[in-house]
Amino acid sequence: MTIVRPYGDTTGDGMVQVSFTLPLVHDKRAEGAAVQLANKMGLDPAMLVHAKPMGEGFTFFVVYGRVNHLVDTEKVQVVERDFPLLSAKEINAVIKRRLRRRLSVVGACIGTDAHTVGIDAILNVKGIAGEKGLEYYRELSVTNMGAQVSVPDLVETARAQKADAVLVSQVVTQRDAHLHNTRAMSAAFREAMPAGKRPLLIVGGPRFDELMAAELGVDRIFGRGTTPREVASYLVHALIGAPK
Amino acid sequence: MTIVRPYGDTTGDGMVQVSFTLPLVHDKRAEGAAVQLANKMGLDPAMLVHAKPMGEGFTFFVVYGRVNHLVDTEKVQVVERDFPLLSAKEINAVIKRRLRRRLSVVGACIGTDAHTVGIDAILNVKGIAGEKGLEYYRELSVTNMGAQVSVPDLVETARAQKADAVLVSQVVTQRDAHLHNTRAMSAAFREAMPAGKRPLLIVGGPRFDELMAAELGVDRIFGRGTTPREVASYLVHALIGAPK
Amino acid sequence: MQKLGLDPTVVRRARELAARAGQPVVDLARSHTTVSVERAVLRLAGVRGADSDGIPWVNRLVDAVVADVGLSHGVAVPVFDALRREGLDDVTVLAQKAAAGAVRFGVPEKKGELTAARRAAGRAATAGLKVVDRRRVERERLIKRYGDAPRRPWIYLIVATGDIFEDIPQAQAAARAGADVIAVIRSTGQSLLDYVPEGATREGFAGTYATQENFRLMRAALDETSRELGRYVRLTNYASGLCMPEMAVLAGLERLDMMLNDSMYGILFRDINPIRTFVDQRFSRQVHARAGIIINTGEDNYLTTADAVEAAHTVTVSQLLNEFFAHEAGLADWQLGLGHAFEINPELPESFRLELAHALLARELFPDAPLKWMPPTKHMTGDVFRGNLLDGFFNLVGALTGQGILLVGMMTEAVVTPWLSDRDIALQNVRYVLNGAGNLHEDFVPAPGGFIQSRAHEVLGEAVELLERIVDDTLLEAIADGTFGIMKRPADRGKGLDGVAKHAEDYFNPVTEVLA
Amino acid sequence: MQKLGLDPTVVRRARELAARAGQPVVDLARSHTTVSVERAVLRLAGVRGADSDGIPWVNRLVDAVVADVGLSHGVAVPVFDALRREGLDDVTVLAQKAAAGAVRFGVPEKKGELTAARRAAGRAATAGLKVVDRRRVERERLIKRYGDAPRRPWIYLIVATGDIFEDIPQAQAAARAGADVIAVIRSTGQSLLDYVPEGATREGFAGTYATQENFRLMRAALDETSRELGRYVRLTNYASGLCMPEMAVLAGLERLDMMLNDSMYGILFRDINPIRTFVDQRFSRQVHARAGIIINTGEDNYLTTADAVEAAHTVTVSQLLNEFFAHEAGLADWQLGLGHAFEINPELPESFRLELAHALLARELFPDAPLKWMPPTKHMTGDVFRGNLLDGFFNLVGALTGQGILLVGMMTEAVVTPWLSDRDIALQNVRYVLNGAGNLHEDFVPAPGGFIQSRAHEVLGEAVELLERIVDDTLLEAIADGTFGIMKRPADRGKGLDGVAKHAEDYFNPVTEVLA
Ligand code: B12
Ligand code: B12
Ligand SMILES: Cc1ncc(COP(=O)(O)O)c(C=O)c1O
Ligand SMILES: Cc1ncc(COP(=O)(O)O)c(C=O)c1O
Repeated sequence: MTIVRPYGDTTGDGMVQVSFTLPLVHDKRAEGAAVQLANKMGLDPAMLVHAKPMGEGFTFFVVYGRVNHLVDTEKVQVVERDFPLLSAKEINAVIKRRLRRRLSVVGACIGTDAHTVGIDAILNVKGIAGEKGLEYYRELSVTNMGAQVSVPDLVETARAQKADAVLVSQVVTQRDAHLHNTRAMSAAFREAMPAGKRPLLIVGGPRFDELMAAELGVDRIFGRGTTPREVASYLVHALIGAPK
Repeated sequence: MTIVRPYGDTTGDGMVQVSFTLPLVHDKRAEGAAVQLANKMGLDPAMLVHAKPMGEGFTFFVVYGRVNHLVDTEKVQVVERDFPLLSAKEINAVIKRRLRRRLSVVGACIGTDAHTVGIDAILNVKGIAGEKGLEYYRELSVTNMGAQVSVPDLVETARAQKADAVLVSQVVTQRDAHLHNTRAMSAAFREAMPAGKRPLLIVGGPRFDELMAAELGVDRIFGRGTTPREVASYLVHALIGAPK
Repeated sequence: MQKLGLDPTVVRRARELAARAGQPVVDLARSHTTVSVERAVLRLAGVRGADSDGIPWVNRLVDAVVADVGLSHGVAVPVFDALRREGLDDVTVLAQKAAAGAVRFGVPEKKGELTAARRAAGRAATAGLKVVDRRRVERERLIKRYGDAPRRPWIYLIVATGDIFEDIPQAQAAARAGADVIAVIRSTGQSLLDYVPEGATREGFAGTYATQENFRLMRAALDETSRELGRYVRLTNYASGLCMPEMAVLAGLERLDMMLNDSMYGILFRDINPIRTFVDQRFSRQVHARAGIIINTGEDNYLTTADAVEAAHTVTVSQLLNEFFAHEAGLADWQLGLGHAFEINPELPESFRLELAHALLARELFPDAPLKWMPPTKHMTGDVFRGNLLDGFFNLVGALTGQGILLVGMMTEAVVTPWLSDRDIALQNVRYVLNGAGNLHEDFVPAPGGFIQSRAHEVLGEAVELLERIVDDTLLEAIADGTFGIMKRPADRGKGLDGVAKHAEDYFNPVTEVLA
Repeated sequence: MQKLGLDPTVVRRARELAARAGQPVVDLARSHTTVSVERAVLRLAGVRGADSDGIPWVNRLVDAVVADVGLSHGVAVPVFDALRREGLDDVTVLAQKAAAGAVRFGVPEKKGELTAARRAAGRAATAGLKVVDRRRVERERLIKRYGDAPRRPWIYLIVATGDIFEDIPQAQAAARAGADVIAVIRSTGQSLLDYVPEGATREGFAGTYATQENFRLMRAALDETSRELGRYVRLTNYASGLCMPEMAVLAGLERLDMMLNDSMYGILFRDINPIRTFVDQRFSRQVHARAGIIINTGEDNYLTTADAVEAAHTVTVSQLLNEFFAHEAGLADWQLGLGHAFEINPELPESFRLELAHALLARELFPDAPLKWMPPTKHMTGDVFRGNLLDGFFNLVGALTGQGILLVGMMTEAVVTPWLSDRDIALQNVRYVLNGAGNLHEDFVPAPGGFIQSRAHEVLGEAVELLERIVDDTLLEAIADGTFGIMKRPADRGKGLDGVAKHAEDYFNPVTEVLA
C-alpha cells in the first residue's frame, strides 16, 4: 500500500486525536480558536471534546477529528539500515581478518549532559535488550569516558586512543542542547584533524532526527531503541566494508 | 491578543501533542510515515515519541512537536449568545405579559437514539448544574415525549400541543446519525406546516457543531454543557423578543 | 474469605423478600405468551429465512396464525396441525404459503389431531433443542481443546463498527490482544424491531444488527482465532429488546457463549412494555439455561441515569431479583453475570472506597456468580488522559473484589465508539493492573466497622427496606414509580404490549414443555 | 500502626551499622575543608556580588587567600586579619582589592592579632547566621499567618523553563493549582561550576541557574501567592554540586524551605570527588539544620541506573547513611526528606505490591521523617496515556504508605520537561487519588507473612548484609565499587578534589564554631 490514512475504527476514516494549550481564557471564543487551529492542522470536522481552564489565561483542549491529509509511504524519508546486521562472531571475525588489529572506539556523553545510561547501554558489557555492549566484542577496544565530557577532552582522548570511531550521546534536548553540542563536537574534530585521519563520528540519543547527520557534520545518527549490535555492524560496514 | 500559538511551557513555543493509528506494520518506514503525517499537520519539528504495533498491520503513534500555524482569535467563528440570559422570574413575567398564554414546548429524543439524560436535563424539574429544567417555569407548558420518538409522532404531537417550540436531542453521532435525523425532522416540519405556523426548531446534543443550524434546517443548536436557563432565555428571545 | 462481615440473617431475608417480590411476575410470565416467544418456538422448530422485504418467515407465519386464531393457544398446535393438513414437512414452506394467504389456521377440535399436532410440534422443537445441546457440548469440547481464559476476571471487549466485516477483524485483533470475551454491539434501533433481520449486515448506528448469519460468521472467526491462540474466546450479543426470546434461540443455535439479558433493562431503557418483557425474559432464560449460556444483567445502566451513591441499593435489589428470576428459569449460579458498575462521581470524597464497598457487597452477596463489572461511563469526559486513569482505578476495584467479568473501559468513552487504539491502550491498562496488583486482595482487609464495611451494611439495609416496600406495592408498581434508574414505566404502557396474550386453557408450547 | 512487623533488633542493628559505616566519613569531613565551605563562610560574613566577568567576589577572595597561605587554615582569619590591616570594614571591598592584587594574606603570628581576627570573623559570621535565623522565624510566622499545606503528602511540583521570568508565573500557576512545594530546576551544567552565578538569569538547559537573586525573586513571588491562597507555599532548590555549602547559605539567607541535599548524589551522578562531597555535605547540612530547612535526599536516582528490585536494599542502606550524616550534622527527623521512588519495571509481576513493600519499609524504618516519594521516570515512555496511569498508581502507593512529600509525576516524563498542561493533568491525577482513596490505608493490611511483609523483611535483611560489608570495607571503597546506582567512583578521582584541604592545626571556621 502506498497511500494510507489514519485509522480510528474503519478503513479510511482518517481519525486522529490532538491536545494542546492556548494562552486564552476559557470561553466560547477560545473553543472556537481551538477548532480553528485543529482545522488548520487539517482536521475537518474537528470535534472539540474537552476544554479545561488552567491558571490564569490558559485553556487546555482535546480535539478529535478526521484529518484530510494522505500519507504516501513511498515518499517517506527514513534512514534505513543500509548495512547487514552481523552477529558478534562475524563482527569479531571480520575485524580480525580484514583490519588485523583491534578497532578502537571512544565513547562519551558531552557537554553538561549527564545521562550515561544510553551510551553505557551501547558500550558496557551489560548492554541492553538482551544484547551485550561493545566492550564484549573481543576485537573492539572501548574507552568509555562517561558523562559531562568537554569537547577538547574528547578530541584529546580520541587522538590518544587512535580512535577509529567516536561515539557521542546526547539526551538533554531542551533548547536544542543536543544539536549545539553535536555541532561543536564535529567542528572541533574537523579543526583538529585532517579529513583522512578523522575518526568516524557517531551520535545517538532518543530525540535525534536520524536524517540530520550531514547537517550536524557527523557520519551517522542513532535514535531511540538502538542496540549495540546495530552499532557494531555499522562500524564494520563503515570502516571495513562488507564481510566476505 | 488576536494572534496566538499553542503553549507548551514558553510563550510562542507552539507545542502540541498528537496521536493516531496508521494501517502499517511497525517499522522504520511506518515511523517515517507518522512523521510525514505530523509534518503535513504542520508539526515541524515533529518528535515521534511512541510507536506501538497493534494487531496485524497497525501501529499507534504519539507525536509531539511545534506547530507552525497561527490562531487568529479575530477570525474565530462561534455562535455567541446573542440574547440576554434571563432569570426564571423574568422569563415567566415576559411570557405572561407579552404572550398572555403559556408557551408550549414539545421535547423528544428522535430516531433510534435512546439517550434521554440530556433532554431530561433541559426539560425535567430536576434540571442540571443547579438549574431547574423548563417544567419548573410556571409559564411554560412542557411535553416530554421521551426517547426513540419517530418524526411523524413528533410532528403530530407538536401539532396537538400547538407547540411554539420543538426541542430535539441527539446524542448518538456514529455515521452522522444525528445529522440525518435532524435533517429528516426539519424536512418533515417544513412539509407538514406552512412557514408562519411552524414551531421554532431547536436541536441539542454533545457533538453538534453549533454553526450548522442553517444547514440542518433548524433555528438553533445547543451543544455540550447547555443549561435550561439558556434555552428558556433563547425561547423568550426568539418567540417574544426583548423583555421590556 | 468474607471481608464485610455481612449478617447471614439479613442476607437470607433479602433473598426471601426478592422471591416474594418476584413471584407475582413469574406467575404472570407463566400464564402469558408473546409473539416473540412463539416465533422463538418456530425458530427452534425449523422455520428459517425471510421474504423479499427482509421480514422473516417466522413473523409472517405467526402473524397469519394470530390473524386466524389469536395468540392465546400458542402457535405450535395451529402450525403443526396445518402442516399435516397441507401435507407438508417443511415449516418454512408452510410459512411461505401462509404468507400468500393460502393456509388457514385453527386449533383442531379432535383429540387425535390435537395430540398429533402437539407431538409433531414437540418432535420439531426437540430437534431444535438438540442442535442447541450439540452446540453446548461443542463449546465444552473446544474449551477443553483450546484451553479456557487464563484467569479471572475474564477480559471483555466491545466491537461496534456498524459493519460485520469490519467487526470481524477488529474482534480477532481484540482477542489476540488479550480479550477473553468479545461483545458485538448491535445497532441503536434493533431492540425496537419486532423481528430479527436476516443475513450478514454492513449497516447500523453504533453497531450492526444481530442476525443469525452475523452470529455464525463471528463465532466462526473467533473459533479460528481461538485455535490460533490456544484459548477459547467467548462471544456475546444481546438477548433483549422485542425479540429477546428469538435472540436467545439464535444464540443457542450458533454457540454464542454469553448474552446480555436483563429482567428489566428493556422496560426501563427501551420503554418496552413490562409484561411483554417479563414474559419474554422468562422464556429467553429457559433457553439460555439449556444452552449453557452465561447471562449478563444490566444493573450498571441504572447508574447512568440515577446517582451511583443514592441508588446503590437499587442495584442490589435488582441483582437479587435477577437472581431469583434466573434461578426460577433454570439458570445455575455460574451462569449469572450480575451487573454493577464504577459510576460514582470521582469528585466525591472517598469515591474509590465507596466503589470498593459496593463491589465487595455484590461479590459477597453472590459468591458463586461471575459478576460483570462495568467501567465508568457517566463521569467520563473528553479528557482522555483522566479517562485512562479512572479506568485504571476501575480495574483495580475489579481485581481487589474478585469480579468475574471485566468489561474493559475506554478512555474515549465520552467521545466515540472504541477505536482500535483505544482498545489497545485499555488492555494495556488492564494488564498492568492485573499483573502488578492482581493479588493485592490478599492485603485488602476492610477495617472492622470501618468506612467500607459500614457502607456495605448500609446499602444492604437500604436494599432490604426497598424490597419490603416492593413486596407491599408489587414490583410492577415500583417500576411504574421510577424506582430503577429513575425511569417511570407503568405496566399498561410501552412498546409491544399488543404482542402479549394470556394463555388460553389449551395453551401449548413444545419448548417450555421440555424446558420447564 | 506498624504493618510490616519489622524486628526492632534488626532495625537497631541496621542503624548501628550505618553509624559505624558513616563515622570514618564524618571524621574526614570534620578534618577537612573545601573552597566552597570557605566561600560559604565568607558569604555569611557579608561578601556579596561578582566581578564584571560574573565571577563572584567570594571566589576571587578565596583564590587570593589560597594563593598566599593555602586553604588549610581556613580563610576567615587571613581575611579578617587583612581587613583590619587594610583598615576596611566591608569584606566585599577587601575582595575587590585582593582581586586587584593589592592585598597580601597571612595567618597573624601574634596571639592578639589572631584573636582579634577570629573575633571579627565570628562577629561577621554570626551576623550572617542572624539573618538566617530571622528567615526561619519569618517562615514560621508566615506559616502561622497564611496557614500550612492542608494535608500530607505535600504536593511537590517542578518548574524548569530555563528562564526565571517564565519560571515565576509557572510556579505561581502551579501553586494555585494545588502545589504545596515548588522546585525550581537548575541548568544541567550548574553543579560542575565552582562558583555560584549572580543575578537574575534567563538561560540554561532544562532549568535556569540557581542564584541568590533568583532565589529572592521566586520566594517573593511565592510569598505573594501564599498570601493570595491563604497557604504557605514552600520553595525548593538544590544544595548539591561543587557549591553545595554556598547553596545552603544562600537558601538560608533567602528563606528557601527545602533543599535537595544528598550525601552521595554529587559523587555518583556528577562525578564529583567523594572527599569534596562529604566535606561540603556536612557543612551544608549544619547550615540547613540552623535554617530550619528540610533536606531531600536522592536515593530515587539510584533506581534510574540500577534495577529497582535488585537494588532496593541499596536505597535502604543509603537512607540509613543519609539519616546518620544528617543527625550528626544537627538535623532533626522532621527535616529528613529521605528519597525513594516508584521505579520498578511495570511489566514485572506483582510490581505494584513490590512498590508497596518498599515504600512501606521506608515509612516504618523512618517513622518521623517526611519521606520524599518520587514518581516513575525510568519506565516512562512516550506513551503518555500509560504514563498518566502509572503516575496514578504511584500516587496510590504514596497515599497507602503515608509518604510525606509527593513529587508529582508527569505523563510526559520521557518526552519533555513539564508543560503547563502536564502539571494540570498530573495534579488532577493526584487530587483524584488522594480524594477518592486517601484513607484507603485504613483497609490496607499486608497479610501476615504474605508477599508484602516478606519482601520488606527480605530487603531489610539485604540492607543489613550490605551494611556489614561496608563496615568491613569502608564506605569509600563501596562507592568506588559501584554499590550505589552502579556508578563506580574511586575516592581519588572526580571533580573538585583540588579544592579540598586537610585542616591545619590552627584551622578556624567561625561558622562551624557556632554550629557545631
Ligand atoms: C535516568 C535519567 C536521569 C538520571 C541519569 C543517570 C545516568 N547516569 O544516566 C538522573 C537522575 C541523574 C537524571 C538527571 C537529570 N535529568 Co534525566 N532522565 C532520566 C530518564 C528517566 C531516563 C533516561 C534513560 O536512562 N533512558 C534509557 C536509555 C537506555 O535510553 P536512551 O538514553 O534513549 O539511549 C538509547 C538510545 O537513545 C540510543 N543512544 C543513546 N545515546 C547513544 C549514543 C550512541 C553513540 C548511540 C549509537 C546510541 C545512543 O541507544 C540507547 C539504547 O537503546 C529520562 C526520562 C525518560 N524516561 O526517558 C530523564 C530525562 C532524560 N532527564 C531530563 C532532565 C531534564 C534531567 C535533569 C536536567 C533534571 C534535573 N532535575 O536536574 C537532570 C540533570 C541531568 C544532566 N546534567 O544531564 C529530561 C530531559 C528533557 C529534555 N528532552 O531535554 C528527561 C527526558 C526527563 C524529563 N522529562 O524532564 N536523569
Ligand atoms: C448514559 C448513557 C447511556 C444510557 C442512556 C440512558 C438514558 N436514559 O439516557 C444507556 C446505558 C441506556 C446507554 C445506551 C447506549 N449508548 Co450510551 N452513553 C451514555 C453516556 C455514558 C452518558 C450520556 C449522558 O447521559 N450524558 C449526560 C447529559 C446530561 O449530557 P448530554 O447528553 O450531552 O446533554 C447535554 C447537552 O448535550 C445538551 N443537550 C442534549 N440534548 C439536548 C437537546 C436540546 C433541545 C438542548 C437544548 C440541549 C441538549 O444539554 C444537556 C445538558 O447540558 C455516554 C458517554 C458519555 N460519558 O458521554 C454514552 C454514549 C452517548 N452512548 C453511546 C452508545 C453507542 C450507546 C449504545 C448504542 C451502546 C450499546 N452498547 O448498545 C446504547 C444504545 C443507546 C441508544 N439506542 O441510543 C455512545 C455514542 C457514540 C457516538 N458518538 O455515536 C457514547 C458516547 C458512549 C461510547 N463512547 O460508546 N447510554
Ligand atoms: C442488559 C442490557 N441489555 C441490552 C443492552 C443494549 O442492547 P439493546 O438496546 O440493543 O437491546 C444493554 C446495554 O448496555 C444492556 O446492559
Ligand atoms: C539529591 C539530588 N541532588 C541534586 C539533583 C540535581 O541537581 P544538580 O545536578 O543540578 O545538582 C538531584 C536530581 O534530581 C537530586 O536528586
